[in-house]
Amino acid sequence: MSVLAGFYLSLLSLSLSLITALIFGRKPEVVRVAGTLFISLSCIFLALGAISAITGEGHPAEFEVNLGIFHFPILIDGLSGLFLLLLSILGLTSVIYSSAFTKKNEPGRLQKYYLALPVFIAGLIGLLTVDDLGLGFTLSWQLMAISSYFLVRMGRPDKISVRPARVYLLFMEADWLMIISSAFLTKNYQFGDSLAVIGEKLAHSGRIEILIFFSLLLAGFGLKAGLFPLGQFWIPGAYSTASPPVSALLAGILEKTGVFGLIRIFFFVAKEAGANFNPDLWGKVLVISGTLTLFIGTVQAMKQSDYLRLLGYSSIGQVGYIIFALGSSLLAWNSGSQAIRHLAAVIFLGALYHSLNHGIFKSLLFLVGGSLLYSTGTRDLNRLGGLLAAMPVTGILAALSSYSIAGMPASSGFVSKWLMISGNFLAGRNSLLLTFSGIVALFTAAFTLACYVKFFGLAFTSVGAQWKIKKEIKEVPTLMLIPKILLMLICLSQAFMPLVYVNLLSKSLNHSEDFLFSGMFTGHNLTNFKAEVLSLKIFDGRNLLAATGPLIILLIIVVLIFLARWFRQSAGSAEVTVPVWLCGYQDLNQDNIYVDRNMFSDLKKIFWWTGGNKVIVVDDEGELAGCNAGTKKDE
Amino acid sequence: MKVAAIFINLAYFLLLAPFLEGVMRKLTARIQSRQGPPLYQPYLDLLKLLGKENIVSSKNWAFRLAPLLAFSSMLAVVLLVPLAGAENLLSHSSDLMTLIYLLTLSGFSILVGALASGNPFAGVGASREMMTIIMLEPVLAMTLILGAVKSESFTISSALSGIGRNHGFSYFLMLVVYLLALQAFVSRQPFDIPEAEVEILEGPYVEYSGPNYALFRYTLNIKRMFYAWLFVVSFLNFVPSGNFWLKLLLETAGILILFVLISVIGATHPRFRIDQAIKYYTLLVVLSLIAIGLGVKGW
Amino acid sequence: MAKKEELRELLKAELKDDFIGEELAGERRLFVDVHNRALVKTAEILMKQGARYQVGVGYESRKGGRGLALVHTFAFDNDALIVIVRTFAPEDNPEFDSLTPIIPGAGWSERECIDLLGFRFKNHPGPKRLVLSDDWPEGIYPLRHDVPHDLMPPATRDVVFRLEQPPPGTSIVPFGPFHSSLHEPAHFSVYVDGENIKGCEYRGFMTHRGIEKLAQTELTYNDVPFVAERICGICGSVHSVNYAQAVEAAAGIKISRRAEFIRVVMLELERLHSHLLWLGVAGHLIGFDTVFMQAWRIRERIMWLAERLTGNRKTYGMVIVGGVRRDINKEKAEDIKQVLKEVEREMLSLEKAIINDKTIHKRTRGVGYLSKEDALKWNLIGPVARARGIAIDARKDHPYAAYDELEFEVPVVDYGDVWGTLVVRVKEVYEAINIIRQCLNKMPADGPLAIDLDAPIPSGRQALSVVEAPRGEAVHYVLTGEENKPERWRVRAPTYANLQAVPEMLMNNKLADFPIIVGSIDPCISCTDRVVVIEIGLQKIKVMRKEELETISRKMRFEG
Amino acid sequence: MWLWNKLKQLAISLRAGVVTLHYPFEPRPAPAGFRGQPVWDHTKCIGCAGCANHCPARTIFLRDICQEVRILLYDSARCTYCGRCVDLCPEKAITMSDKFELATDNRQDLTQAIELFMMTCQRCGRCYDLEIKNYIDRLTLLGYRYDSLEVRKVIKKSTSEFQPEMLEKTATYQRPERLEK
Repeated sequence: MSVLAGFYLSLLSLSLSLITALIFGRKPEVVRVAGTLFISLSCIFLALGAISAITGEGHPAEFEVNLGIFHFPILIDGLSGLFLLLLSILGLTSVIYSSAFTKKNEPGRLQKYYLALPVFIAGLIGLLTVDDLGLGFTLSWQLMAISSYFLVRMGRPDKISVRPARVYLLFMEADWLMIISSAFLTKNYQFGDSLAVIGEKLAHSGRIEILIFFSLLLAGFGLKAGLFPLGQFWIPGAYSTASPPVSALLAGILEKTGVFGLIRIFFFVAKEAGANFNPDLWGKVLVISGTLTLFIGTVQAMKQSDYLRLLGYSSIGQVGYIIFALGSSLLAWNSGSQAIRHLAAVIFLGALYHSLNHGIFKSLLFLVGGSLLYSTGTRDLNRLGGLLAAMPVTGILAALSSYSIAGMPASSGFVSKWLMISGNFLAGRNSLLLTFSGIVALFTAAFTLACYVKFFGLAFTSVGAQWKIKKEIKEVPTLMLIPKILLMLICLSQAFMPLVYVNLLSKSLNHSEDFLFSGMFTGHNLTNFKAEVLSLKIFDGRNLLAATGPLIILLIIVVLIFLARWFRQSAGSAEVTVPVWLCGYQDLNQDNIYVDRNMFSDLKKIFWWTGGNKVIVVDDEGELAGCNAGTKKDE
Repeated sequence: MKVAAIFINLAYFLLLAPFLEGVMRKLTARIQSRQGPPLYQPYLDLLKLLGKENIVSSKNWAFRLAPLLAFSSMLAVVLLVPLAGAENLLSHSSDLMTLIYLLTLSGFSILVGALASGNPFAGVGASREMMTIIMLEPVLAMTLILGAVKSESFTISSALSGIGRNHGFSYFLMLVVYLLALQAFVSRQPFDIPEAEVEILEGPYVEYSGPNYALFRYTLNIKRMFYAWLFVVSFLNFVPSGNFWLKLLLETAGILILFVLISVIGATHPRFRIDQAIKYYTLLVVLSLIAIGLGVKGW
Repeated sequence: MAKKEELRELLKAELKDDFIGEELAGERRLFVDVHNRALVKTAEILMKQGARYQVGVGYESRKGGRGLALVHTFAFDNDALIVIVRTFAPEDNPEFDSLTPIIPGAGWSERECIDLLGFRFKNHPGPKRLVLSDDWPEGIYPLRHDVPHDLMPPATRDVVFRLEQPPPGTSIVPFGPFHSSLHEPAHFSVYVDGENIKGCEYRGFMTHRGIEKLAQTELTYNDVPFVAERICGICGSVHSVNYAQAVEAAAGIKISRRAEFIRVVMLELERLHSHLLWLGVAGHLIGFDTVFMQAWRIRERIMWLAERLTGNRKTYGMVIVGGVRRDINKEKAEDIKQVLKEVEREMLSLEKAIINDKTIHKRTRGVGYLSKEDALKWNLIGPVARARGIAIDARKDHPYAAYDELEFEVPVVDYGDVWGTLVVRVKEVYEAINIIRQCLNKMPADGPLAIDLDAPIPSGRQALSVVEAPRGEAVHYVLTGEENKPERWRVRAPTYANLQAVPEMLMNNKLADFPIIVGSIDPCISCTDRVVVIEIGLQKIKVMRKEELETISRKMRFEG
Repeated sequence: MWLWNKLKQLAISLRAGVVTLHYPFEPRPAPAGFRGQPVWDHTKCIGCAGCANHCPARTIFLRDICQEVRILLYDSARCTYCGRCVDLCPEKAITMSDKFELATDNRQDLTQAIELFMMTCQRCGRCYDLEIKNYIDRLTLLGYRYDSLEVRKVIKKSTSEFQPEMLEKTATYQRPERLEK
């Protein structure tokens, strides 16, 4: 299927779903089934189109849309294809998940939900395809912003979600203003100029104008991606109040459109801007802001008790990794040496890989969070524990996705972080900034681990839910499991078949024109130098064993686990089950279990300055539970 | 040879690690004016634990998987390292990142097991263990990265030999930092805070017994030996590579000397509190950052 | 003795009709009987005069028709005087006014009376069960005369003690009864917020052995010292000496001076080894096992010395009513001097090595802080009080045995924390060595070890004796009875007073400091509990096999 | 400063050397005057029951099992080793041995039983009974004010708790041997 066919068919399906939702508002079943079908269909079409864009059947689809007097350029190249593919996967899983998740919604809310969702997806498609900073951009941005405002606002039946939704809309609109104004401040800007044209015009602008242009866009797209301190304003509130399938989309792809924008600006427009663009300065800015974001976002995530907020803060941190890698690849690119330029490409690849990975596992985590919410009705980690028995499938999925996002070896997070961080270290061995930021990134990996040990450990393995949740906890319906399993499979494939994805990424970049690193990603170019610099030869397509590096580590661990299992059973000791031992007087109960707010208390105190100390848990029962996680001094 | 090296690695660490604990216990006993258990006591302890009932207080699989994962990831670490400078078949499928993350994985599985047990003491221990990992991982990482920076390579063997390449300021600073952090790496006094027997009853391991606990003990023994070995090969790497067995012998001697140091320090210090320890670790992190900075500048 | 007269006149004038009577006693004691309704007033008067509350004792009088009696004792430490206030209530309505609102330290004594005698207290802030086990049936009061000493109510399973709810935002970490920082069974339900302690509830008396009941029903006057010695594993002599002094005071017996000196030697040897033991335990509790081993190595010399002097390492069995059982002759005195010399030398070098150790300061300074005012409020005693600037020591304030003839210092510091208690105890070690040397020099060369008790001890007499144990002042109250045995014998171990203030000391400290803070009062839980029921003649001893033990330990706790 | 302190600590430790014993293999004899397990000499015992009546832990039992045989049973499982019996014995028939390693898996090892042949009273035909013929009169008890007979009747007698099953034959069972001529 050609790119355009997919594009149009998917938009058509979206409008069909919109229309059914409008007409059959009184019949919730029809709305839900039709909405799910049409949106899924649209996602499938979109995926097909995106794949052809990546594989570059023909050339990038570049054309103009005419709406009477208004017209705007559309560009669907490999890069957009990549993000569109991510969008289609997440859209598909979210919408299937929603069909079960929204069962409890009353008809009116359901109709609104299915009205807003296709518009939101259409807006996102627009954002990833329009190639200007004028009308097309405004149109898709507003579609996205307003529909997602409603989606966030509909996250909860009560009034609590109104404020975060308004904050969200406010920031989106401010963001829009920033981005639009950046274009207007460009010299000789004509309404409707495509990005390439803007870039060329920048090449003839003054330094101040360029500075303003890039700063505004960095702030604009950074806000959307969640750059520190901008992301903190809206992300936690919006993600924790929107319904989790929507949060999955917000974290999985809406944030990535910010990343997409940054890549477009700093790696495409910048090339057009030529000598006027200072990669050293902007690389440093990106590295510093990315490092700050990844550190602070993750530390803040560690302090949260509301697991949806935790996921929200943590996605700020993960986007920080991507931005840090983008910056560091710019810097490496700028260093001049050919070998280090190759490393720049590797780091860039890592950033893209991490975007994909993060999109997948963060959506998965949000869907897991949604399942928790669905089954237990609470967002408070202090009240959960021991759900592994009640929700085994969700538990395993949570374990694997936590494992992935923490970047443990032989997981998708490991591959992308490995690409980014080791590339960064090798490229930056002579640069203090790169080395230190790499160290911070490694350091933060431990914080990420802490977040997710806490999330998985306290929600699924520990004890507590049996006393603190009044209703019976059951595994979620199959329709909510299927999308999660689908995402998990993708996540696993990302971990164990990095070669496939690296090829996919290289292809998509090869089919993007006007790219700063263009030419670096041809297979031949990459394989040649890899073996010398990087030990883990995941690029080496000729060597099948080497192509599956993480798989070897997995294999080692699995073999050793069997060895350990043999060792454990070598003496044939019997297993005896006893209750938990509490020094002999008390039995385990709701008062003496170790709950979330106690975790890492001293560390929280040390890192009080990173903010996010106010632990807010808005529970479904409406109560507002809040306490301070880490203040400087004990009162 | 490359295949045989895998088994040599495995055998070296598996066989020697409990003995080193025996050395440590004997030395500690001597400092405390006691007879102390015989050197082979840790082997007997492991055998005894293996034969005991496996008491399980939690029904979920995370509790049972944790000791296996901790043990296997620690073994994976020692499989990947170049013992006595000899790389093995598996060394090539990994690099420093893998090593660091595998070490973290071992700690991570202890945490998961601790949280799975549902015991509040294990909870306190897990929380402390995680804080220690967060603060100490960078120190270890930076030691290795110093090697990577100096050798301009990210492979394990070149990074390890790279640290001692030129004995500049960065080398000495990092050496001091590593020694200061060593007690914490091997979790002995004053930094055995996550396990603190008197307050939280061995913390994360409180619900583990029998074979499960044997696995954790073994993991801990190997971990201690690994950190001592790491110090010997990366900082005391004066012997030019020659005979494999001679080199192995020298490394073993180095490890033994380091264990004497660990025992002496461990026996002459009270346990710190976690808040005090975190401040101390922060200092170490800052110092090692400086060392890295010096290393990057080529000093 | 002006103070005694002054107080008597004051009480007479203030209480008027409510002042029922007084009892003749030695010059350092004032026994008064007051009317039930005037109890709080009396306490207020005495507290205003600068008294320190010691202990409350309840008993059922066997004859005389006065029903149930409640005794409160107040010490005037500066005037070497102890005032014992007794009041009565009829058997059918044993209601008293509670002193706890004005004296928090009285809380436990009163709760004990509720448990053991069925008293009721008006205005008691927390009249929860204290001494009796959770499944002890309501309405059976063990210290009443109609309850046999070997009564064993059937165990029930589903009765649990209502522990308090933790304050919001905190969760409970349960410490004990079996916890490695507690060497004896007791339960602390510690409320933590992260690693910070935000409060604690104590549930103890798990080793209540019913020793007092035993002494009142089964044993004769001279059997009791051997049981009293086993109240505590560390300061056994303190209790036997204390008991013997109380009985001697009640009977009006004066023992030989030589016996008194020998008692002092044994008491000080006990203090010496107790403080060294504490130093070791403190080292262990902060994870410094080398201090533990070295302190105990030094202590071992004293244990061996005690073995040579008395025939046993710990339970000396030296004391009987009327004197002591074994002599300290020239040879043994030389032995003692030799050992003391070595211990002093070793102690000096140990002190030098640890007193400036920054790592130890880190774990002890500012930990478990309690101000002097709080310490006074809670009536803290012993090294715990002396570390908070309160100079009390029963050896100086209420001299007994041969202490009036001995010169010694009472070390007082005002750190107010765990470190303070360490310093005080280390200094006391040297003082103890000094005292023993003086004893050996000043001891009369001859005199009977023990005197014959010819006449029966008259019944109905009260006596109160105090002895400064290593942990603080131990109080024994004896009411003599018929049939060659005491009618009421009440033991107030030092830990009983200090333990009540532990929740206050724990407040806002770190969880990691819990062991050392509890350890800083040198808790002697069995002393406090006074109490494994000695089942005389119960021959049904069964060899427990592993399965049975497991069944008991697991099923009893968890399946119920 | 820190190092100096640590060195001092090490010096103390090392100067002391190893002080713990290689215990079970290297016995440590008890000093003179040690109060170990009491031992009865049945040749001296007159069956007066002074020890039984004044044992604080009530671990000594006496019972007449027939006209002429009286049994003394000592149960060291509950003994507190106070040595009160040794003090009181008028015939010095009890001594405190230096035996302190008493752990056993057989409860019988902890008991001592003595069978005593008692004289029959020429007048009443019963063997000497402590309730009637008071051998305690012969005791010279320092610090002990012995009870009047009336008082002692009130005190619960440990002898009433005696159980014949405890009299199984053991290695420690002592009975008078026929005097060799």
